[in-house]
Amino acid sequence: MFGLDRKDTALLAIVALLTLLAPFILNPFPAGSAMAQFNAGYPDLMQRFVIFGIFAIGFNILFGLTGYLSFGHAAFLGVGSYAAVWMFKLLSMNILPAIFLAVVIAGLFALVIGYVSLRRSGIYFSILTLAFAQMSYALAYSVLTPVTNGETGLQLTLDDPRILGSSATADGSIPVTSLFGFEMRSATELALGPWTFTFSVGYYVCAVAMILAFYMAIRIFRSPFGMMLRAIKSNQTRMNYTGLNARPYTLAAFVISGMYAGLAGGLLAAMDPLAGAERMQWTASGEVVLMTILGGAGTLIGPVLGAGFIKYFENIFSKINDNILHGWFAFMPDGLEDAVVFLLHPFIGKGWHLTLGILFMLVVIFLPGGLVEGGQRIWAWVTGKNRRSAKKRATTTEPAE
Amino acid sequence: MGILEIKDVSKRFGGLKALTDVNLSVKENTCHAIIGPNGAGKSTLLNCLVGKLIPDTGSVMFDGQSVLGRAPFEINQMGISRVFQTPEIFGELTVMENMLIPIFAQRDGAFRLHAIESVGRESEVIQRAEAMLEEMNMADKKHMNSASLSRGDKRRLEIAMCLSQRPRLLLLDEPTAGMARADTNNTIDLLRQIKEERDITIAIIEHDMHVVFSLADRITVLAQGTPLVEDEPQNIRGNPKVREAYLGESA
Amino acid sequence: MDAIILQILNGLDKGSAYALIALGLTLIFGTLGVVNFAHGALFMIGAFCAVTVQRLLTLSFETVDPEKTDFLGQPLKVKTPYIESWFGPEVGTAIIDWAVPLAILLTIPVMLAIGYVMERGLIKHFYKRPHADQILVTFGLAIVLQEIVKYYFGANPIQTPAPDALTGVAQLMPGVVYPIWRIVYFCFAVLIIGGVFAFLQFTTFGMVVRAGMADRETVGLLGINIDKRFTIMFGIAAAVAGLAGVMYGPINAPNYHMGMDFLVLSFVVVVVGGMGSLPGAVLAGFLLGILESFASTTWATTTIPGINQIIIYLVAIIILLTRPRGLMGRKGVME
Amino acid sequence: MSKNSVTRRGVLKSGAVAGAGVALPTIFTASSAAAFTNEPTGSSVTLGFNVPQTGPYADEGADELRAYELAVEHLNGGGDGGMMGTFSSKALQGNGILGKKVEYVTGDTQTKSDAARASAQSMIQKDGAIMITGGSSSGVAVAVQGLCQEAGVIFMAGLTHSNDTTGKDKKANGFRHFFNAYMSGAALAPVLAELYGDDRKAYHLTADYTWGWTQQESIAAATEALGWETVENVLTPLAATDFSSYIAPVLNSGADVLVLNHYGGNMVNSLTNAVQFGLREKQVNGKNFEIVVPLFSRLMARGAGENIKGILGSTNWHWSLQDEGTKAFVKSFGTKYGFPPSQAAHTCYAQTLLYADAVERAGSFNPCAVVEALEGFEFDGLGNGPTLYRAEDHQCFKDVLVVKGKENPTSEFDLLEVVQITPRAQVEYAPDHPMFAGGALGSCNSGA
Repeated sequence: MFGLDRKDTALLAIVALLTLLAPFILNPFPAGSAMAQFNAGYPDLMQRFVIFGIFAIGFNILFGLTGYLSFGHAAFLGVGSYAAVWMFKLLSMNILPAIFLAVVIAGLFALVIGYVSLRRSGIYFSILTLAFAQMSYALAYSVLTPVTNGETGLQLTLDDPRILGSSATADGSIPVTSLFGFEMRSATELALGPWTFTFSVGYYVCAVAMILAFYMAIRIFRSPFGMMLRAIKSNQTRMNYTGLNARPYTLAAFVISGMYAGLAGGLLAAMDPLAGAERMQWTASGEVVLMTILGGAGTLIGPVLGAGFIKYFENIFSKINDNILHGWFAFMPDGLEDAVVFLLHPFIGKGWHLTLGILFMLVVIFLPGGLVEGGQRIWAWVTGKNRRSAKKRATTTEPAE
Repeated sequence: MGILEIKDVSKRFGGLKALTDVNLSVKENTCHAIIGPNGAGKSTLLNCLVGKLIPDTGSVMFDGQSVLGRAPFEINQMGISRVFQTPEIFGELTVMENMLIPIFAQRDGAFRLHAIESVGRESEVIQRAEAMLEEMNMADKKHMNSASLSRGDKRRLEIAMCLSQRPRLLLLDEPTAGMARADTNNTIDLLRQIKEERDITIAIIEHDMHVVFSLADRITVLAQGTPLVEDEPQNIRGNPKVREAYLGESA
Repeated sequence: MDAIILQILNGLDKGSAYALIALGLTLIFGTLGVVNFAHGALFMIGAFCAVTVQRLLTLSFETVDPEKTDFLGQPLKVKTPYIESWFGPEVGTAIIDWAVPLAILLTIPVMLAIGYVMERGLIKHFYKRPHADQILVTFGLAIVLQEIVKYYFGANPIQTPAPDALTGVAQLMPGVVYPIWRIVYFCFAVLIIGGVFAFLQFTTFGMVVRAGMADRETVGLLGINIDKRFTIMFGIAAAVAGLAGVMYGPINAPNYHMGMDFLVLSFVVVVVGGMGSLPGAVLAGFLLGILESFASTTWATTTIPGINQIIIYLVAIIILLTRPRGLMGRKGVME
Repeated sequence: MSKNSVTRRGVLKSGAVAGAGVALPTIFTASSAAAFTNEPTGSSVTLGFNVPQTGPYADEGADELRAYELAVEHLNGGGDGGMMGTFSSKALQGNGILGKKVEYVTGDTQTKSDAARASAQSMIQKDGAIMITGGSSSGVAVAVQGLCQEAGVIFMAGLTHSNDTTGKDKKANGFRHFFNAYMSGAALAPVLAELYGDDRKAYHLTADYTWGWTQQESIAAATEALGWETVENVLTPLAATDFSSYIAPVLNSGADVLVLNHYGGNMVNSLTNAVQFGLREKQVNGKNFEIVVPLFSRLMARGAGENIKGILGSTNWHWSLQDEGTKAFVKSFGTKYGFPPSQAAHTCYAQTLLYADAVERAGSFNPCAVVEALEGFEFDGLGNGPTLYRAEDHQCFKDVLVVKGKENPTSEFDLLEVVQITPRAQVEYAPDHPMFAGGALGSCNSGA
């Protein structure tokens, strides 16, 4: 189906299903229960899951296929956000032109940076991209404030022109982003016994975008173009003597992944019309690298998993405080309760960075192929009792799986 | 007039004269071997032919066009394919994918994007690749990961990849270096077969006299950066100059 | 003219820190082939050795001063360091005053130990793994290390002042005064750099290491216990970073994220110098330090607004585009 | 394509509320069904405390969180009641807010506007927070304020000092208790003129971002009005750690005062570097060279250590004040945590009480009712003397403290001494003052 073979169609179907049912899947615990803290099924976080999923999928097209490790991809996301917010300020609150411009501008920006950076390879390439991104960040934060609004971030105001829309709504507030009348912020709640599920328009817009982005990624992975990119990663010498100028291919991959980043940036702005300079900082670029490697570089689904993993930590773990811990362990005798809370204290709330750091290390040490490898191992272990060959199969599957 | 004309090529590295006034002509559809002791300048000459080095003086013409200063991929597009000392293949890809890439590269060398089209639909390219694998007796290995092939099979695959582009000149750089005897003989047979069945010029740089004398129609002996003798194999065998240059290094 | 000399001095001073960190990074990369993103964290730990020594020296007992009251209106508890009560106030104060130089004595063994544990416990398993994995695992380690430091010392900077005798300014020439401690830091850096180079140049151990940096495979053929030497090299690199950190304390108060602040810069320095080249790292460190200082002058920022924000990156881009492997890089290293 | 129908259903139902077509025993409720965003329906109400828990301002964030926990305790009737006893409005009963027990959720702003917004979003969308408060920088405050305006909840800013928060980026749903850059300048300038004379040449180092610029603009305007000359204003990158190359040119610039428009780590480093270069001992034009740090905090003073001694600056509040409100607050905070609160803790505590009080007085959690109750509210007893929440821009007007680094501190908390309490009248300005121009409050949004 859709020009994919059976395995890929199945993968796409699973991803589509999981994405569309995310409001249920991410809210497994009844509201009000002690475990509700771990629910992630609220619109903002779900949007971030899929948006950063898109970002990581795009990054993986460059890094996973060609092996070029860009340390400046956040710049494209940031540029996309700025472009989108400017569209909201100048044109209208419809998200389509904004996202379109975000993708185009990010693509152009990537074309320029990629053209220069791809003259070098290896760590020299990484440092070049890092340098461009850090320059963008530093300038956006200071000198370019008229365009970017610097520290505060670019926001909508009541006196923006919005040629095709209105500067302010009837009741004097800033209009909200929408897609032909469907407001991104509107949501419907479904109460099912003690569970509550939230379906937001914004999330489904992002979800559809991610499914399309994922589908595009599969097509690219399975295309002659994708095969060329993998060949470039595999053996540059042979590539050179095969009559193929590698640079247009890597540049195309760079621009495509820059456009994915622009799409992610545009969607971020569409969900929440603000663009901050921190989006371009090297730590943000590092984050997408972490997401991709953590999930499994070169695999289709890995980057999405990695993005979800990190965003979940950032948003859920950082919000657990001692108060909540005491709530969980209230059943224990007082002394023990305090001891447990004391032991867990460094790892939660403001210690979420520590936990994340430890988990990075554990994953990299024990699962070189990222979370995808973890999944494969579990699968092999589950099915291994019946079929001994499962493990072998898991390790010999195509690298692009 | 040969298909490959090397005229007055000299190259120095600092004070070291690597090549001095090398003149060489490779005739079309022959197998020309370049031999010589270590340090004779074989590798430097090869690097000049494939665009990695630019000689200080002289010219290298392929089919009437200069190859000097061109990028490797451009030289390949002129019709020169290169086989490396250690097989250079795409280790992370399957055998079939390895075969597809040179064929795609030839078609898409001027950069045509097929980012969306799936490989499976490229029936013509696939047929060509399969035919070539068939010819090389590698059809049964086509889904294997190429990194897991034996040394001999890797060499076979590399040659297959080169041939799939239907080159006019095949450059071989010590194709049997480090190979077991059986693999060496297989490779010799393969090359002989190629030579007989195809309209192709082969230039081979080799150390191993057994290989050279099994394949070459003509031999150039390099010593200290200049051609010493150029002749038919049977004449080279008894040439005292060559003996002197090799001094016990002969096979 | 005076301004130019001052900015050159500033540049040399900044360059000292860059060069020391980059030197260690290059040592690790050159010998072990490992990209160590935790190197900035080692620098930070060095600085916190000074904080620790200062804390240890000022361990105090409390006496109640009924005359004064604290913020809650209760009698004030006055803290007196044990050292002052043992050695008398004058000697005690003097010892506390010299906490930073004393900390060097602690830093060397601590950093060697940390280097040893890091290499044996973690890095060793990553020699054959892709650079991306090395980056990720050492980055994770950097986060863990800095979060641990933050847990114990807080996020605020902590002052580790230089000894009184070494504070203040020195008149170098008419119109040019410069802080003494910064001069000390520069000399210290030159000493360490010289020491490392001498060690590599004049000892057999150093020869093996240099051989290894030139051609890693050869070292394997020499039949020497390479593992042990790698561990020692890692320890030395960690100690260099730590010493750079401990002496940096009086220049800028140590905080837990100072390592991350330096990490990206020092990578740029290493790459500009050329991966795997020790003189390149040192040269690039001083060069970028000086350029950064000059870019901060009003003249530069009015000519090109924002140049002080981007100078390092701009220079890195220009150098990498004109010299593909940095200033002194070798071919084929991490390309 | 069954999965598609789920999507479409979600979209369509957001307009029409009724769940008539749904066979399952489900209840669809669109957000518009409630009277306003996150209307508390149970026996408790949730507040969102959004503070930096990681990054360079984590210590400040931790202190803010302590203050919030204390405030919640007091609101729920625990502890000694703190400033609730001294607060001029007596609407709070110690039984929660409007009889509902106060609960709270915490989040990490990371001092990044993006992360702060994500964290605030999660409090609003997931935890049902009715009010968001906290933050330790203006970028974050402005970003979160904008979000709260859109989402229809109240934002009670924490530590934010930029003029923009209640200037060009002001929002109807946002309120600031903390003072601002203009007030710093207005309070500090007369003291500077008095102590250092009115014939001074000032050299400014300014952090190169929005807050730095407004701070520099304010202090330069205020000092120039009193006769000072601004020799030079140099912008320094936020990421700078070593300020030597910015300090060195000061030496021979002819200036006799250095103004450091820096905050946090920037300020600690630039001040340390300035002292290193001997500026404090320097004589220029026959006068002692002076350093001024317009915005001070005790945590920063602690970071700067010895270097802070004798240096003038301004602050919103200090624990050594002797009014009843301050004493009550310091006592209850100090008893609970063992050290005195910082100004960030104070402003956060005050903001929480102010919000709770406004809800009590309004008799509703509806943000628009709360806005109405806070606008033009006059109160006293929260540590800063008589204070006004001005209706035009939601900025608090109160006395400002001019402080100096203490020469002989008695403890590690006793770092600043109050030089002067500048009366409120002196720091007031018109709502349309040019430094605050542009932008509009808009109308309150309750999310309905």
